[in-house]
Amino acid sequence: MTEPDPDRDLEMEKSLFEAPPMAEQERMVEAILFATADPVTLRELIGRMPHGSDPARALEHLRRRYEGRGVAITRIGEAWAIRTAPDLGFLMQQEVVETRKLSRAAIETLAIIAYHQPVTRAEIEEIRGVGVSRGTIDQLIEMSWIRFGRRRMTPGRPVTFVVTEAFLDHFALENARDLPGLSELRAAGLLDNRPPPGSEGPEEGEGAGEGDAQSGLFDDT
Amino acid sequence: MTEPDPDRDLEMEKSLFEAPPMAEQERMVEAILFATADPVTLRELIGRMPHGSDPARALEHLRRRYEGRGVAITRIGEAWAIRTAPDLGFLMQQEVVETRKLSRAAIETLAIIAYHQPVTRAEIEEIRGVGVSRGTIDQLIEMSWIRFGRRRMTPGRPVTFVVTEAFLDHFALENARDLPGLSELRAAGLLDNRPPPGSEGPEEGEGAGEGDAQSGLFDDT
Amino acid sequence: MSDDEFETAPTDVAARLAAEALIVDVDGFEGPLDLLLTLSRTQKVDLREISVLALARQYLAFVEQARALRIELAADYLVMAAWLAFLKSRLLLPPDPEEEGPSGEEMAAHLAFQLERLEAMRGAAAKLMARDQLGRDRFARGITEDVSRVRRVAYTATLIDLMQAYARIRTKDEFRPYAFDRSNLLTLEQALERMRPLIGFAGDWTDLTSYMPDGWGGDPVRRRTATAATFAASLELAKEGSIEIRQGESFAPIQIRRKSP
Repeated sequence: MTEPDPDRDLEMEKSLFEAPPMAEQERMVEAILFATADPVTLRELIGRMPHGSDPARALEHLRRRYEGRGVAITRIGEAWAIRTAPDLGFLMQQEVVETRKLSRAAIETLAIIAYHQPVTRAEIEEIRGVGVSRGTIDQLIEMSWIRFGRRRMTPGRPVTFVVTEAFLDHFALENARDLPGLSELRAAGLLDNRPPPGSEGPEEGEGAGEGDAQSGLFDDT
Repeated sequence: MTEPDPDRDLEMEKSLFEAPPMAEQERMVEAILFATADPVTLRELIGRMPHGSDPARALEHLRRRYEGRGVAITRIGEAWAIRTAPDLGFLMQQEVVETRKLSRAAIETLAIIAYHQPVTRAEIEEIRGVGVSRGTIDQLIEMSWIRFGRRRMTPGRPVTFVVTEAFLDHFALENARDLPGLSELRAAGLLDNRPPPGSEGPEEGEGAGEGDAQSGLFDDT
Repeated sequence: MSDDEFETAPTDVAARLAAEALIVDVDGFEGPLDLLLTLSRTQKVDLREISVLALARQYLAFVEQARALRIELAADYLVMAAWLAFLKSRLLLPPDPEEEGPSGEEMAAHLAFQLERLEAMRGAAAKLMARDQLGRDRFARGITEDVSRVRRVAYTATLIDLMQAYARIRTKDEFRPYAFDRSNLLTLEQALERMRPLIGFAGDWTDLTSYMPDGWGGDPVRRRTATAATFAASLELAKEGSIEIRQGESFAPIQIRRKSP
């Protein structure tokens, strides 16, 4: 049926006053539906095809032929059109990926979370010495680089942040503990998270120390 | 193969990181080509299909599938498009877009550019034995049938003209090599650029000869 | 062409009609090469066997007629006529061994080639236009779907970025950016501000050091900056013509006084 028909022209010739064969009618419906700028009604098909054609039947053949294909013969009200198969709609979207460097605020926040996890927002702000915007945290969460850890057992039960596996993946780390320079920084006493003088030191939870810092990573709260 | 595949979703799911099966790729190419009036390059197909897809092979399958049908998978230079079968044009009277009628000068100029490309304006004038009006070139450029090729490496570095993909598409040519009668004309020496006897032959750059003439089409200056 | 008619019916009316026909014809030709191609058809032979001499005669006769009928011919046609007249003479006269340039035969062969090539391109153009054309015989998709472009921003950072960011935070107290310590610095503006009201009283030569602000003479750092600023301010005042400066010799005290108006 899909073979080109060498006798086609001959047949067309002799059938000037009779309807072309069904296979030919199917081709015609296919071409008309393809090229017409709007869905085509049956009446329109009848008007455009040679006298005596049966476009309803041709359309039915064609519809079956396109079953399961990348496009489908679709009925739209009283008219017919060829449309993309619903499951392939995603091909009609083209994602343009734009790569940008993470902002300074975001990278600093991320670094603090990586080195100090689990860490609360208040702690991040204390370490950075500057406020952390909601947007920065949201951005890092959206990138799947940080997630919520368990709540801190201190007044107000603040939420903590930890880095994710996606983060480890991106930076090719087995573990946040592997962060280069972490031990060196600690040896230099630079990782001491001293409470600001005079404060009651809300971070007694920190006392659990390093083990805790890492375990937070794989605990699903 | 035309049956809807109940396992398709499942397959799609598990093959997130591998290329979809060939039948699926064929459907995708089909959907993409059906969705646009413009030829789609292989590169664009690769960009839009899932990673690891082989649209060139899918296209080959698809092209065979549509043989003898009311529409055909058509190659246009480095791109592909679906066009209605030429024998069904009579059904499409409603779709005919009235194009501005080309003057005899424009048609001849177009043919000379197609058969002699890349060709300079002076060469076109030499072949026609008469000046080429600015309007003629402008019209052909406006129709997107010709464009500037690279400059000729002869004194004055004249600009050359070549035909475009839209030209190939319009005249149902896969390739500029498929121009009707091209090889006969070449064999008869009628595509040679023979300088008039006694002239100093300013076109020594011409030596590059025929190979050059055709390659111009796909070389981006 | 209509040579015969001119001879057999040389009436004014016929001549005028023919003249009009000629104008139309000349307009209808795409240049002299096209005219030659049309004339060559009267020879009814393959273009390769055409008699260029006969063709040249026909062309020149055509141009003569046009002249006789006072038809303005485009310069192209006249250039071709001159060239053909030259070609004709070369073809008819025995070759002059003294003369340089191409022979009549070479020129004739080239003209024949040009005619054949033009005719070939005409044929090619006709074949091209006879092909199935898009929008006439073949059609593109009628209902198209736009590919929507979804812009997604992917943020990246490297491990180095991360470490540097962390080091920056943790060490910002030790390594703050270098900045002048302003508490021990007398600026030029401050010195100027101080000197302006004072110079009004300096009718006579006064030592520059006496203009230094109090409390800036003891500490060497403060004295140096105060001296430099005051001196610079004095130069500024001298430049604007408010004071005069003098110095007895090298390293001698610098003295200033108000410049008399």
